[in-house]
Amino acid sequence: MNIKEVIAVILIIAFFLCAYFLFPKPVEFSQTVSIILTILLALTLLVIGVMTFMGRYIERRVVFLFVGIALTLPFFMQFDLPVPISPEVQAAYDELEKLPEGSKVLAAFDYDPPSAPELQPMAVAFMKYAFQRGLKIIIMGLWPQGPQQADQAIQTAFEVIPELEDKIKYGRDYVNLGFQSGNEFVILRMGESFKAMFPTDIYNTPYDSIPILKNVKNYSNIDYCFNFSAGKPGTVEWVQGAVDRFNLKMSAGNTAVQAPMAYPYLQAGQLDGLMGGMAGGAEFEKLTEHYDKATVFIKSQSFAHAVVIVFIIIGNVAFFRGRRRKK
Amino acid sequence: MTEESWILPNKKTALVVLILLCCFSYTAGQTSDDSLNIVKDSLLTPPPDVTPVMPKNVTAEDIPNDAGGSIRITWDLSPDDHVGGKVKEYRIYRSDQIDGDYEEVGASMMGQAGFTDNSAETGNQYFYKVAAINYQLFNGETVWQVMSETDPIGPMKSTAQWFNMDRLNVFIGIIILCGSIIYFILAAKGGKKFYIRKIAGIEEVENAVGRATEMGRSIYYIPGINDMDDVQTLASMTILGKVSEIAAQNDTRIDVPVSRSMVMVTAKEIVKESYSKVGRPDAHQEDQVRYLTDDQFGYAAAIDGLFIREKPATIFLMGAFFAESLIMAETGNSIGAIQIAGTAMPAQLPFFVAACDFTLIGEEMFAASAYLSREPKLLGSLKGQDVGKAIFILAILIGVILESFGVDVSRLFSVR
Amino acid sequence: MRREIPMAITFIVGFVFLFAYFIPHPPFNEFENTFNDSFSIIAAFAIWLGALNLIKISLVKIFKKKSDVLHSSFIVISFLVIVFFGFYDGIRGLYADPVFSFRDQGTGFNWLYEYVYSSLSATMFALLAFFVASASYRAFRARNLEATILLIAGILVMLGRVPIGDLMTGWLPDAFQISNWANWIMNIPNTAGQRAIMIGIALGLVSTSLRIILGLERAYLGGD
Amino acid sequence: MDWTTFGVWLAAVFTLGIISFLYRDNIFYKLCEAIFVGISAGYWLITFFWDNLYSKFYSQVTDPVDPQWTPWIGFVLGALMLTRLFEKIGWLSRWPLAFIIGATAGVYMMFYFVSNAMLQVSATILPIYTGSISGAISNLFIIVGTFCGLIYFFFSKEHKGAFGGAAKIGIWFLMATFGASFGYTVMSRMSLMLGRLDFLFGQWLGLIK
Repeated sequence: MNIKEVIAVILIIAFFLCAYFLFPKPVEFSQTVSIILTILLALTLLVIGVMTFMGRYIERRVVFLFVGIALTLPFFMQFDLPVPISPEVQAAYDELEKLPEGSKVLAAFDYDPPSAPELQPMAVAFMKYAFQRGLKIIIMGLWPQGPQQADQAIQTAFEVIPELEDKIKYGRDYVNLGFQSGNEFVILRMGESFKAMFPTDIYNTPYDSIPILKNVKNYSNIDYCFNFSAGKPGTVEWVQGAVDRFNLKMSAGNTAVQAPMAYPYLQAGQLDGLMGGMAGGAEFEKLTEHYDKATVFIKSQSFAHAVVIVFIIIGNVAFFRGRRRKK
Repeated sequence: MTEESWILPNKKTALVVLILLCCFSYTAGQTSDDSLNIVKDSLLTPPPDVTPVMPKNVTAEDIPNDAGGSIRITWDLSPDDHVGGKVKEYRIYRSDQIDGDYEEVGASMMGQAGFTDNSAETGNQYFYKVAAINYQLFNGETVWQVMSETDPIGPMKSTAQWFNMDRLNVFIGIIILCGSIIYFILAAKGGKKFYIRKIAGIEEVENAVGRATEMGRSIYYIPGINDMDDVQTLASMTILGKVSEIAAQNDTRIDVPVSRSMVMVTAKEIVKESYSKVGRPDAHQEDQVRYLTDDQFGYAAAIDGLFIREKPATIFLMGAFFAESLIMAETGNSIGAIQIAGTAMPAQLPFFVAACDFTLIGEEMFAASAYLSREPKLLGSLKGQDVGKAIFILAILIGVILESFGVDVSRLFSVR
Repeated sequence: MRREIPMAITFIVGFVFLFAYFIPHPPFNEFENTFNDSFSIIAAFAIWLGALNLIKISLVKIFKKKSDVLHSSFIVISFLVIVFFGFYDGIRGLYADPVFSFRDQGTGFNWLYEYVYSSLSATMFALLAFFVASASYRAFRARNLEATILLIAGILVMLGRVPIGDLMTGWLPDAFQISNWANWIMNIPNTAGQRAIMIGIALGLVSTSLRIILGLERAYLGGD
Repeated sequence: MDWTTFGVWLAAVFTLGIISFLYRDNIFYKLCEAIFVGISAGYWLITFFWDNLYSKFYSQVTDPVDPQWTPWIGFVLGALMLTRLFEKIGWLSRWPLAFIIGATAGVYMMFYFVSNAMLQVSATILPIYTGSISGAISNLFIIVGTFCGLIYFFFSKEHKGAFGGAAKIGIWFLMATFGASFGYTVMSRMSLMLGRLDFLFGQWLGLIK
């Protein structure tokens, strides 16, 4: 460690301590400051581009730095971005709209806290929408932390619309069956019997004494399924195990990285609708008129995308420059 | 009458008025009691003409191609089944004797013309009745309910089948595919030679190992993060067998940090065997294969640390990878190692293509161990796979043409 | 015998499970489930082998090789701490009324999970934000036709899936809107490519599985 | 300072420790990594113990109403797995492995053959003209793309002539797929960091709403 690095570390620690104890909260930039900062960011990138053109290449840590800045700044900025609705999100929403009040919807939460930034906004919007529409929700998870994420989503929905908390009763309007290990085999076995896989709910209430589960034996008693998936087991397993074998109707919210794999199923009609990543979340928030995290995050996301694209261009400048040299 | 007389009536009128009042209040009391009863009655007894017409054509059939235990009951909707109509739901009753006690086994919402009874015991005979129900709710309680139920139908038994006819097409498909693979394996065994094209990633394996030998550094082999219950991990293990043999021949250390205990057990066997196969069992060290953690990112963090500190010259990433693929591949790239990757995870392929020197795409990874072994039998199986591919390609071509002329052929490949 | 019996087991079990797919009759319909449960139980035994291996290698480093002492001792200590809480909370939960699970709110195990494990895991995952940027900076270069196709598809999808794309082309007719292009790429060429890869994988997987069942690939058995 | 506040501070320290790896490998990251490895190995050991061994074996075989016998299969095979710990009988651990490998090969062969091959072929058999030109072009692209992509994977024929041309088009489609997946993933990955930044600046420092 050289002296510069020591100073940098001390400065970083000092910054965080100041931020914790001294800064006014929350910090918000005015519109002018926001614009100035955006222009500054753009100018620095331009300078890097020019330098690359002159033959001075940057190392990857510079890319890291700019991505970090692009992700952080919009948190504090004030501006709005339009969010157009893509057909697959619209389809998911339309299918939900078609369900009559009192329909039983199976909500499978197959993700954990690391993937929550992408999926939690969707889950919150979904829960809020379902409760307002009077859909009956049966929650389960193939990932150990999934059911807890569902609980969090419900809590957030109650915080957003306090009157829901009085209207919605556990056991009558929704139930959390908890986690069951066994991946796709759980899905298959639920085709015969839910109870075999979930003898009790998450609070150890026996399956048969939960009102909402009366007459729910297997998928044939479920009107719709919604899956929030961050990997395996997830949407692919649900499609293969439940949709293909038991004719369950289903839409899914996926992390953006999972989404491309789900597209073939969407195209083949095995999935009705699909919400991919933060953008899908923001679109769903717009459709359900619940503006929350995804709507905020999508701004940072846009900035970061722009920065990545600029760096791809800079990379190509470097590449073509190098090739001309060789010739 | 004056106003005063109203205010101060004489005794006679007062008496009359009193009597009249008593009579009135008595009758009034009478009528109010009566009217309450009438209101109550009107709630308790259904108004006339609310009884729905019962559903018709009730049928029950054993669900085919299953393990038994399910009977499907279907009916034609009651003519009263429409929005605002007299049918609220259908209830299904079951008994094991035609005139026995019928108990409810489930209900379907209005508009639904079927119900699957999954609680039937295989082999028992049952009779079913379907009832169209209309009811009135008041403060969440049913105040009245009327129904008209059908005559019982049956007897019906559910049975279990020994072959799922719905999957006949899959059966034929897998028999053809396995048949052609086995045929070409046998043909290769009999001495027939097949042309197998070059696959860049696999061709480079020996060079990559050679590079590590030249540089005097080690090789890292990462078998993905899934357990032995993933065929990709099995494929990765067979490739490890070949790679560690080459490494043992070149006297280059191969390190296999794994994230699953059973993979550790298997990899230990494989690496040990490779060293003794090339006659250098003494060069094998017990800690070449080591377990880190079952956790996806814990494993990635540890692998990153190992890459940065040990600086291997060559890295193999073969098996089932998820998000950690790029964390590892980028770190591997930053230390300048030659990287050969292979996975059947479509979502991770782009990152390997971007960050590694060579990538085996899906099927190519499964072909790698056969290719590396150069054993004719195994190469024969690749030829057999190609036949399968050719059949699928032909099926798509012919199917598209037929489908364009309105013949439904895609059904032949769909599976329930 | 050390190789023959396992090979026979693989052969028999492989074929039985293969054909069980076509037989709905009990007990074959339960085979997949039985396998899955058995696998979970075997894995629960096997993980002790892994954990012991990790601890052994760390202890050897600390006491014999005297290298990486700090690093290795942190591994051992943090492992022991969470294992202690896992058993302590789990057993306590079994005898409590009402029964609770080791991962419920309020247990020491859950605290470790929430503040230590989760934050480490989520941050490690989040590093991808940076790696994906540097990988695209390096890899998305128009080296040749194939690379250029990759580059164009990537940029269109990247732009089309966030509002910037719409800011750029929102005023144009539908056919020129970048988000529509992105959707088209996702739905059409992406589907086609994914499908080819998926069908190929299925064939490769069937062939590999068959070679394993037939005992042609038996590296996993090791030596005699 | 209560346990939650302490936890948040600790989480923040770990978050920064892992991020510091981006600059270069350092002692701070190395310690975070060690803690991560230890904690996560223990986490899964415990999870496997309670979720698998306890719930799927012990609870099932000791169920007072309906005790199961099938979990004993796993128990016996699992116990054989532990013979690895003893040099002399270590070879017995190959039996459970052989069982797992055989079953995996058998089960997944069908799983993938159906979902990845049969159903995808079924979905690709599309009528070319369905009433709109754009629909026809889309269908044609899917059919040609899948067709050429499969040609690329042929092992036993040299990529030459018309066959080679089709394989080439196949590569173009694969590249478009990779580009699209990559582009989509960039988005996904950015969101992950947003989650951490939300934690640092929101939950920890309280700078954002």
